[in-house]
Amino acid sequence: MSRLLDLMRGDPVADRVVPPSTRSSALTLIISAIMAFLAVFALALSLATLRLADRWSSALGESATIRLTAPEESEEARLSRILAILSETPGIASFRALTVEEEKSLLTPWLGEAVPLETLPIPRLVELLPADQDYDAEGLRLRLEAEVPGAALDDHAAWRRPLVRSAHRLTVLGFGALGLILVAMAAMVTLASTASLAVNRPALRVLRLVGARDAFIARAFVRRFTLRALTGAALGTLIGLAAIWALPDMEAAGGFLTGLGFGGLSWLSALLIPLIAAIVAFWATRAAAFRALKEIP
Amino acid sequence: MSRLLDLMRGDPVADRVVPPSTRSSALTLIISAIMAFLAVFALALSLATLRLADRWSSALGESATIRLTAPEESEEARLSRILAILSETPGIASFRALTVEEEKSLLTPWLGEAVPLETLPIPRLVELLPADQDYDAEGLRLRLEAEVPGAALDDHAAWRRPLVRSAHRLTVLGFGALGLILVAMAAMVTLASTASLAVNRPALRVLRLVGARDAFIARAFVRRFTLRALTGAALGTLIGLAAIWALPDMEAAGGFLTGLGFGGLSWLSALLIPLIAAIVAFWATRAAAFRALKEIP
Amino acid sequence: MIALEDVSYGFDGRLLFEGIGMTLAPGSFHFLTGASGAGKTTLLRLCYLDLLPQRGTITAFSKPAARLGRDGIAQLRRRVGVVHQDCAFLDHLSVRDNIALPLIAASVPPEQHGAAIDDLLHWVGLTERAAARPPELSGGEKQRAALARALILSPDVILADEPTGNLDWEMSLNILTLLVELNRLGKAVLVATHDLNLIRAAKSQVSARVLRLRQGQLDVAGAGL
Amino acid sequence: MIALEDVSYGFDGRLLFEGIGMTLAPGSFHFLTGASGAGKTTLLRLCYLDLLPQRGTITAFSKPAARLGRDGIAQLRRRVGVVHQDCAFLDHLSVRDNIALPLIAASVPPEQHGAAIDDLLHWVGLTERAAARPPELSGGEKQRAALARALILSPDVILADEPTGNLDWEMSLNILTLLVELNRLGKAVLVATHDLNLIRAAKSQVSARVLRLRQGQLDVAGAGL
Ligand SMILES: Nc1ncnc2c1ncn2[C@@H]1O[C@H](COP(=O)(O)OP(=O)(O)OP(=O)(O)O)[C@@H](O)[C@H]1O
Ligand SMILES: Nc1ncnc2c1ncn2[C@@H]1O[C@H](COP(=O)(O)OP(=O)(O)OP(=O)(O)O)[C@@H](O)[C@H]1O
Ligand SMILES: [Mg+2]
Ligand SMILES: [Mg+2]
Repeated sequence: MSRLLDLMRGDPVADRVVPPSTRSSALTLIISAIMAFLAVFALALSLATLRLADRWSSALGESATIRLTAPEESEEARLSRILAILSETPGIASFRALTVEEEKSLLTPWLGEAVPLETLPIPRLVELLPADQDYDAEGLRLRLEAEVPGAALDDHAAWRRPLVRSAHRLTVLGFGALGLILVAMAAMVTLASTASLAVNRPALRVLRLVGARDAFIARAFVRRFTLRALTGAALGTLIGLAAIWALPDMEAAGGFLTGLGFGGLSWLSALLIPLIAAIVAFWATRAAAFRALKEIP
Repeated sequence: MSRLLDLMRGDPVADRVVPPSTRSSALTLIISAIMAFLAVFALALSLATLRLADRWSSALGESATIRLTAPEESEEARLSRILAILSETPGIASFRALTVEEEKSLLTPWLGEAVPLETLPIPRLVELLPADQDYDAEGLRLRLEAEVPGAALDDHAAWRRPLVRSAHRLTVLGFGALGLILVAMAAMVTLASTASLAVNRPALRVLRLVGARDAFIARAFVRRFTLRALTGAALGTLIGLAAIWALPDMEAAGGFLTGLGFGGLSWLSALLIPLIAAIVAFWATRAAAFRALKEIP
Repeated sequence: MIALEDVSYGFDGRLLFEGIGMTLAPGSFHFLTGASGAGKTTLLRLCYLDLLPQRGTITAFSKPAARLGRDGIAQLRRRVGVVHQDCAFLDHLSVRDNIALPLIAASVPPEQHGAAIDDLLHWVGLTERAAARPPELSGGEKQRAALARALILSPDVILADEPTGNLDWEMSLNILTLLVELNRLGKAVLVATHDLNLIRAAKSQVSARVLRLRQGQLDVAGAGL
Repeated sequence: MIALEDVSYGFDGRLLFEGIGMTLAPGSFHFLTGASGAGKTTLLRLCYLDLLPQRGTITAFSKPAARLGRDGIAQLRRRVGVVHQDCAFLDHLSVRDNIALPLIAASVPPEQHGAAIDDLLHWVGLTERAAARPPELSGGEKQRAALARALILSPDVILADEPTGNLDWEMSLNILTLLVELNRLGKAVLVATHDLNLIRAAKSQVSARVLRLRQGQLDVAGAGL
């Protein structure tokens, strides 16, 4: 890093020995810009799906219900047995028996207000929330069936869980794409700067012939390319951020799907992109320059 | 296209006048390959979210329910009035009154088998499926309240619709990314071939000096670059397809989220990518070659 | 076959020569002299239409140069063999292929290349170096290869810019003899050189006119040379 | 200051010369002749360590060449001024900056460039063309610019490869006078040339040794020249 900063200061006289902006060094700038632009989008997408997954998992909840029906034994006794079993089951964050009022509000959408629930032999319900680590739903179901007659586990959150898992997987894909884009950027910047060095081989030869040391020549080239990659990537990142900022706000429209925008301060992470580009360009050009120079006596 | 095919045949003698594989023409190959690789992923992602959206919208359905409670008037009369209203409402694909058996199966999860539903004054339910164009749920609700006492619209699919909409929006984003990648590929292939032409300017000059006509020189260069872009993009596409094929099958694991793979014959669409790259390279190099030649007397 | 009439040319507004005339008739032999920077190379470039005159007209093979298109200029260059002062080659091709380049550019089938190239390689003494790449040639070898390339299409006009600058006296005389022989076949020859000895040697073999570029004018150097 | 001992060199297995020796002492003046392709340029490249000998040793300023690293070679080249036969320049810099290139490479502060460059530009007659880019120079102007660049660091050894190949006689004599003057200041000078007239002219000004490369050997040409 300190070497990088040192480089930025530069030496105006030594700099002039590098041919100005050949086509293939302009390529370094353009490639950095385009790839940075794509990287910003991939980053935004990844962060958005990450938030989506969080939101879904909290919004949908993951609760399950245990239903207690058919009064064979005293209801209260069986209820306390269920609660005892639950307290022994690992992976359950909390549980509680619903009150009659709560059950009534749950049923209202189906039955309407008119049905006198109090007079009905409606089953008691116990709601449980699994902890982060899922509990063994199948095991619990079997145990309840065996030990508490009339108790049935209704794992009605089961169908929602894959949804959250899907969102998480989308996030992984998004970050994977981001990684791919950064690797591709590194590869292309390396190639472009190597190509530019190859083009400038005659200039390298002239410099060697007049007694320039390798470090002197390399420094001038490395500086040029690092600056170019940094400028290009910064430009691409800025345009990318601006484009995302200018996108219609999906959050307001969508509700469920979070918008593509960066939440809060997460857009700061996009600033890493030009930095990565500069570091890649620095090392790639340095290695390429010394390699190219070694072939020149 | 015929011109493109003509080009592929080539002229082995004329071809030799183009300097072989300079670094920046190798760049054309690598850029095409990397961008094609990214394009395949973007295409796969877009197709996957498209299928996801389809699956969600069909799996979750979009049905709504109308509940008829409180026997003030004859139930049958009011039911037929509801059906009449529905048949007048635009945007509804189908609707029907549920039978008592169906209602019973809906309530079982809540009440268990033991409750004698036949003896209860449970409300009648009418299920309706909206057409593609959503119906005006709020308007329908108000009309029902006004005209059919005791009827209530329960638009319980409302919370699912944004989910489907989200998937659609993801698809749009995916195709947008694909477009961006293709445009970026075009830009970079153009720049790389222009750069390569600039590098080969001395060779162009020598050819002009010995009496070569512009068309002769351009053909040799265009052929070289078109083949290079085609080869690169084909390589990238193949590697991309192979990588997707090699990904663990998410469909089996995920259930809800469809895998990243191409469904059925849709992978054939990926074959368009090298074709687009070749066409872009052909025109870009042609234009660049004639532009470069115009500067050489 | 190439005629300049009242031609002026200059770079960046600095006029190099003004209102000069010159005719390269079939069978004529000209030397072009002048101090370094006088404009010899520039005059030659005008003759093969690498530059277009800023004033005056150039006629090439009875056609006004201004009316030749880019393809017309390409056609013209196949009838004018030029030895350039800086001998530019395609570095990725062998010396042999570089000499064959005008044939390739004129789409002559490869079967018909053979004999002419071998003869020329022998003439300029490069038979042994035919497989080398141009950057591996010595300065004098490059000049000889450039001469061979200029002659491969047996052009009607031969323009040579310092063709012996890097050659020893013996080799220079060989080249001169070759040029004189071609001139006897009716070709127009123009040699730009600063080597007065070469001009003197030529005078014993052929009736050459010596043109001198001085102060923007083209004079015929007297017998005093 | 540069000494070759029992040196052999050849490209691609074809030996150019075998077991030759040469010493460039301070104040010595050598001419190097030989037919085109004899190996003059190659011998010069060995002297400034652009090539390393396949056999034998080269000593530069009392240090064995084989033990100089890449930076050592760079240092050496600042003390050896070379006029290359092909005059390679940085095409994006002006003639003036190209002549200053050795100063820039040696990290001499720009404030100290001025006077030396102006003097040299005047000496080689390029004051007017100082702002031009190298591709805009005529052949002879390039050679003169290359000479100026070789002399800018006032080197101890001057190696010139055909420095007058594209120059007229008058200009050639000017250059020769400049080289003789530098030689009188104690610098070692080696000029590769095929121009026997130049060698004859030099003999009247300085006691030069004439070396001739022939059949892989380096002979001292007799007074017969
Ligand atoms: N492209 C150009 N742009 C600007 N000036 C140029 C260009 N080409 C040549 N000149 C200038 O025009 C003048 C004549 O150049 P030219 O090459 O014709 O000289 P010449 O007679 O061939 O000299 P020499 O014997 O040294 O080769 C020179 O001063 C040169 O610097
Ligand atoms: N890099 C190289 N690879 C292979 N052969 C080479 C290389 N450089 C030079 N040669 C060959 O070595 C021989 C000597 O070349 P050199 O340049 O030393 O000759 P020279 O004496 O300078 O000739 P001239 O007077 O024509 O400049 C030539 O035949 C040349 O073709
Ligand atoms: Mg000239
Ligand atoms: Mg030489």
